[in-house]
Amino acid sequence: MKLKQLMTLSVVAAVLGAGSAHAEVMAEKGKEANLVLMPKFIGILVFDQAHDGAREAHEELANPGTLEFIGPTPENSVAGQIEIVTTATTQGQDGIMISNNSGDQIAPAARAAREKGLAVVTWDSQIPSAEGEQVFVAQVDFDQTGVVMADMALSILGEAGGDFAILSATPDAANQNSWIAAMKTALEEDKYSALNLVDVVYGDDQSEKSYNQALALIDKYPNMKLIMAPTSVGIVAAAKALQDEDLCGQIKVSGLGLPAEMVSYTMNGCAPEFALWSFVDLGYLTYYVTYLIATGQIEGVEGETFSAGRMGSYTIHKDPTREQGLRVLMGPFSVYDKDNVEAAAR
Amino acid sequence: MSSPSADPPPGAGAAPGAAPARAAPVLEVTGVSKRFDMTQALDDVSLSLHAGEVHALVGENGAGKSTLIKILTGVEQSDEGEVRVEGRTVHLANAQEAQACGVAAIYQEPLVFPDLDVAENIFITHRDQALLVNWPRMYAKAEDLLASLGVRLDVRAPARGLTLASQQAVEIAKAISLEVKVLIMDEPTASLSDHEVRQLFRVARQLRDRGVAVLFITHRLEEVFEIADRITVLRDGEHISTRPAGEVTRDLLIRDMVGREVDQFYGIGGDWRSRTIGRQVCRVRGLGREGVFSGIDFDLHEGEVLGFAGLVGSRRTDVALALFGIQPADRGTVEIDGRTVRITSPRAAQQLGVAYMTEDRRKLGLAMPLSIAANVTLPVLRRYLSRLGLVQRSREEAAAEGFRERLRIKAPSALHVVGKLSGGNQQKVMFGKWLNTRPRIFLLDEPTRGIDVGAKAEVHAMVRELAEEGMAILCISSDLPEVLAMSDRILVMREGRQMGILGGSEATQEAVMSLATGEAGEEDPDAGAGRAAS
Amino acid sequence: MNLPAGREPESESRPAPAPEPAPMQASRTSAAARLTSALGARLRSWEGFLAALLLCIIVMNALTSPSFLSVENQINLFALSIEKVIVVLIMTFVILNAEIDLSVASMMGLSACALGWLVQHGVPMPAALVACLLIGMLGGAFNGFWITVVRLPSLVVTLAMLIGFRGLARVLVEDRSIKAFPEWFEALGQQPLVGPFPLSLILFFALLVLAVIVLRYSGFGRQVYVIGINLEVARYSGIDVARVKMLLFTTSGFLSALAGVLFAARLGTVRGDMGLGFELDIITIVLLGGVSIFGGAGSVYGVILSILIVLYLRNGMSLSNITGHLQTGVIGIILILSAMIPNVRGFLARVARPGLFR
Amino acid sequence: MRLRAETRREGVLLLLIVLVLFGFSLVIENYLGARLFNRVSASVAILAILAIGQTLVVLTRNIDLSVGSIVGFTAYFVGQQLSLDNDIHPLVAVLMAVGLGAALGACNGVLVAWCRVPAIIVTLGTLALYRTILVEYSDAQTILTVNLPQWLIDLPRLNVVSYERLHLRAVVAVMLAVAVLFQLLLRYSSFGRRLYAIGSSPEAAHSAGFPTRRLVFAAFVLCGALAGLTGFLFLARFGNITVVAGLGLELKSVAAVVVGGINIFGGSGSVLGAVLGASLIDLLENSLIRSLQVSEFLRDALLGILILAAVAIDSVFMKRRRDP
Repeated sequence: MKLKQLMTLSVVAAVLGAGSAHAEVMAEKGKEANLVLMPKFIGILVFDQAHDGAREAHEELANPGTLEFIGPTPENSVAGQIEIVTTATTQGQDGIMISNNSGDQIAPAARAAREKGLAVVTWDSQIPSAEGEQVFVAQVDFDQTGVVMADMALSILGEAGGDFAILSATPDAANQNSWIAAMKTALEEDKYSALNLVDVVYGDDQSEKSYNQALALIDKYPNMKLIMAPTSVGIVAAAKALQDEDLCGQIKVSGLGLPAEMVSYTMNGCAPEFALWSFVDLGYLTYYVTYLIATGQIEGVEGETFSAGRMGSYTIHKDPTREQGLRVLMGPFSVYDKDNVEAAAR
Repeated sequence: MSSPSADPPPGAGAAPGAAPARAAPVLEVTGVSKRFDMTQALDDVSLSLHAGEVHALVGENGAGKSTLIKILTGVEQSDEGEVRVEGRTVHLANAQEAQACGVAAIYQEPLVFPDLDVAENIFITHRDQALLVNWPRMYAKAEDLLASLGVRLDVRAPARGLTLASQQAVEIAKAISLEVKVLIMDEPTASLSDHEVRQLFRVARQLRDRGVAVLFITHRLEEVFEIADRITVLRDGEHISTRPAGEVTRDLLIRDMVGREVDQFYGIGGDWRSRTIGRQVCRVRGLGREGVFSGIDFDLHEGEVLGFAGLVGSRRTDVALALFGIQPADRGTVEIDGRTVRITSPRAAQQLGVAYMTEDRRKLGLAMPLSIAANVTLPVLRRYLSRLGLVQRSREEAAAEGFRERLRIKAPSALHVVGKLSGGNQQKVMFGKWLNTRPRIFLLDEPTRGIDVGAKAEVHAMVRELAEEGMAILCISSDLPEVLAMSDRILVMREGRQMGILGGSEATQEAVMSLATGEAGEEDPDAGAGRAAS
Repeated sequence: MNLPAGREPESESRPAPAPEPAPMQASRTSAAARLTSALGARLRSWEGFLAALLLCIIVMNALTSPSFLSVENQINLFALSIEKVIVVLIMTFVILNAEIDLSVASMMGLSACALGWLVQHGVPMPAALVACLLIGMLGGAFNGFWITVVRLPSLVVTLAMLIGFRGLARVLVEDRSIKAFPEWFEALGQQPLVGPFPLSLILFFALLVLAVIVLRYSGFGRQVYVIGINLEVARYSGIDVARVKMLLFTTSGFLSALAGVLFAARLGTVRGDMGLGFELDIITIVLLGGVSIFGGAGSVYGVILSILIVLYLRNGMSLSNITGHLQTGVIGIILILSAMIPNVRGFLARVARPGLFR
Repeated sequence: MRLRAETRREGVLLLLIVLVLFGFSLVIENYLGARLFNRVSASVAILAILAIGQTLVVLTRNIDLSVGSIVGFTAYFVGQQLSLDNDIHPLVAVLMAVGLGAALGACNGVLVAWCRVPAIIVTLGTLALYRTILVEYSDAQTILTVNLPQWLIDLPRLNVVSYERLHLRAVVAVMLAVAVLFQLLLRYSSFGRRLYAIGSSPEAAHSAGFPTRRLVFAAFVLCGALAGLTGFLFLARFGNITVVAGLGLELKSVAAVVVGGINIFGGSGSVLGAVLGASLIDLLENSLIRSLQVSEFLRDALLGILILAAVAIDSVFMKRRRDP
């Protein structure tokens, strides 16, 4: 994906004070590790892109083992994720990559998997308590996401500001919840004082529900100027709802979305600005981390540095956005508007 | 309920028992056989129906009447033989084809569509019905049709809630509108009041006069003589005889039906009433239920059989249901052994020693897929439970085995499934089921309905035996000779009210019928109460 | 672990079926195989069919996945569906009684959410547990009231409460999730209690044994059957039909609430949509077990076999990396086929021997 | 008599709708207005068509729990075809949806009518089965709005008539047309009357020699076809179609039918009732979600009580009618 990056947000998480006790690990190819990549649920484009990235890494590393892409169906996401983790444990897989949609409900199963020696890496969406999880591959810095969203809101609404609402995914989506929390924190700054968050609603990452929730927001808050949807499903649904209601002139949509899905709404002004990162890269990086841990090349402890193929060098840090847990920070953010979205959509 | 009699049929003169038309039969059945697994339901049966005759088809249960009707209406197909309509051989593959050939049937319990209105019930089966319904025209036609039958019904009312007789009227109207050539009436009078039977007969004759061939099936021989021009008897799936009604006597008919002379048709000797009747067990005063029945007064003694007579719709069954607690009474008192009791549920009734044997085995009486044993112990299951609430199978079986022998239930064992028994044996299982509750007051509702002559006699003997043992029996029956023969006294009801209690020599068919039809009694509503106290 | 599975050869080796097929219904009874010898034949053949099917699945699973037979997997596969199979037990009673309870899964969600809500609002855990089970009983009794007193069809009443109980759960938790349980409670849901068995599994087996005894050998079980066969016959025999039904629906609510509590313990967190759609799985298992949707026919052994079939099938497919929907689809097909085979047979029997009841 | 009972039920429903409108107008500012009508009518269109299909099946004493899956499947399939070829004629697309729905309904119909499996079992099975086929067929991909032809994207905005800000959307007009068509069909065609007859008394229908199997089959096919049409509208409205599209609509359609006074055991009810039932449910949902005072989460709890109340009232009517 060739993205014209307008804004590259602080990604460089600095050189660690802890010093480089660990030398950079170069991945040794061809070791066998059977890995499972689990999305929040199936049927979402961004997760398919992550799968593409993971496959790329899988071939690059010449892993003779298998890579399974298994996800639950949306209506059965929580129980389904738990079942898949449990089954992977039973099957004796070597590692599992989890985009967690179950809050802490998945922790017991993840813990059991770790006890059986599986590498448990989360990506996209972490386990909030970090229980059972070794490393979280964060697409971007979650605190930064809040700032990015606030910035986009400000840029769309202008200095005058106004009311806006958030249309999220499922109430238990750890990543979205972190972003919303981060955004609320960011909004406390004077700079954003004109922005007024009126409500947070959940569309469960389902088109129909998101669409209806967007309509409800429109009716409920006549003064609302913006719907912020930090989910690729919600943002499209909200944009379509506004377009169907001929309200694009009064209410805008922003958030996190895929250029391919959003291009028409950006071009017609419904969604002037939105952001995202590369899910292909996220899948690629996640695979590297998991492969290295599963094959014993790294342990998955703080301070380890490794090389992730084409993406370069990464270090495992403490996750500053959670009380506990480690993370590998990917980045960067890309913000799209009508100047660059068409190119990105291709 | 018409007046039966051992004398030559009084109705025979009323019905023009003329010889059937000479023309070719409108419907002819030759050499029809039908086999179900092990039973030969029909064996080489032939029958012809002529336009403008009422042809009675009689026979005991299991004689093959129902099977023959099913073949004629296309519900079943015969194994052998052929059916000709107006000389043309037809293959009746389904009900619709039979209808197309001009054959229709009405049943004891007509199959109407309860949610559809009267007019629609008449016209919905029409094959040639236009693609679209013209409601106003349909209503007008329905009104005309019913008027021509002399029936007054709201054609826009849903069929739900119509009386059986009205439902039959709807069915007949349907048949007329279809211009049927052959109308089969399968026991249409079984549940009708006398007045309704008259009405039905009038319509049947009307149909005959219009040139319809009517095949009339009934259990009531007196009706046969009243309405039929010719009579065909089936027995054990075989054709026994077909004779003009004028040439048949009652005894001859019975002999044809059962294959032997039945001296004591009601199986009851004269001497048994000489026994002594014991002390009073039950005293009922002013019993009533809002909108259903009222003012029922009677006493019941050990060893006594109290008959309950009345036309259908006289609410006799409702009185029994009140005494059994299914539909509790809301006024009046019941005393059992001198203590006033309130019976609000069947369980309460059972504990007071009251048992009620229903008239409808299939729907209300027996759990057909279960065994004899399970049915016999059902009301008193508690007796067969261990302390942990588990069923003690061996005790249950022993009890059922006892009843099987005592009641001469024809079944290989007490574990036999009830649904596979014959009607008479099922009736006996019902007896066993309720005797097992050791009742002191036994309410029998039509104990001989739908069972054959032989089984009837056995049931009568059983009732007599129970009375002799000291049980108090209340017996509802629409079979007047049966009630007269079995009862010590007879309580007659009409339209939910007690018309009187007849005892000893007062109890004649004429007396009962005049009370039941309201020809007497009207001026003297207290007659019942006065007699009950005696 | 193979305890229930071990039972199945036994049911196969019962006396040979009586030569005469039971003609009366498409029924696989019964309260008493011994009581109904002819129906027993059908019963045996049906259970035999299920047992054969189960055997095939076990063999296939064992061949395709080495970990299938491991104790750990066996326990896991039960634990992952334990909430459903507990409710299957009572649903068997309800359907045999010619009723249906669609509200079970919503009640599960409600009791779990109520537990979370109560604990979050400072109610001590034991009191909250008792309250949840009470809510279950009350909810079940509420269903029972409309069904036995107002005499509405249970299909409609429980459909309404399927929506209603779920609505209450959402009122309590809205669209958040609550994680507020003490550690011991989560451990109870997630850790083995005795040997390798977690509490929920032990409870399930205890309830299973109880269900078998009650249904097959107790007077109450007989009443449940008779009401299912013919409610009027039961009423006219002095059986307190309303009481039996009330008891069944109350128990159904109670067990659903219990399942909800176990669910909460297993997950450690509650949300409004817990157990969404479980009712269909539960009913499917019961029907696959050969219980007639019209009541009065079916055996608890068939249901046990059906539980194993569904769990093993799902587990085997999971182990082969076949996910959710394909599993559900296969079970859907089996459900239709299983209902079809005996019906076609029953239909043929009806054609051959009409009017047995007339 | 019968007419009056049905009309009475419809009257009660209308009254309830008015009460709901009145109640919420007190609580919510600017509640009554063009926007409410536009919003509710557009969302009712989808549910009402489905409820009409469900009505046909329920009238015959059956039930179709697979409609949600049929909606999802047709929405996905037609969406996919349109994504691949944007030039497919709109009419062809609609026919495709209706035809596919009818085919899926026909599978249900065959199993119910000829294999004699109870409808609740069949459709419980196909509910799962059709969804599975969808997941397998789609490989869990999603239909994206961007790939759909412009006419489809514009369809939800298309107005037939507009009066100031009050719009009669094309989809609503379609729903109304379907409702009128089927109301007439059920009331005046002998086919429709026979559906009532079958549900009213299957035994009587059989002995009257109705082709009951073909009629039940036809009811399922029509129900499937209407579910297919719903799928098409669903596609137009939501644009993004995932493998769970239409999930849960089966229960909602049954709820609409029950609230609309169609006897769940067949034989009585009307299309108008089903449409009113669907309207009431959607109105309630839309209103609650907008109200700041009343929690939107009360929605389902209220709906449950509404269904109970509707049925209880109905059964009281029925009992009255039975007693002479």
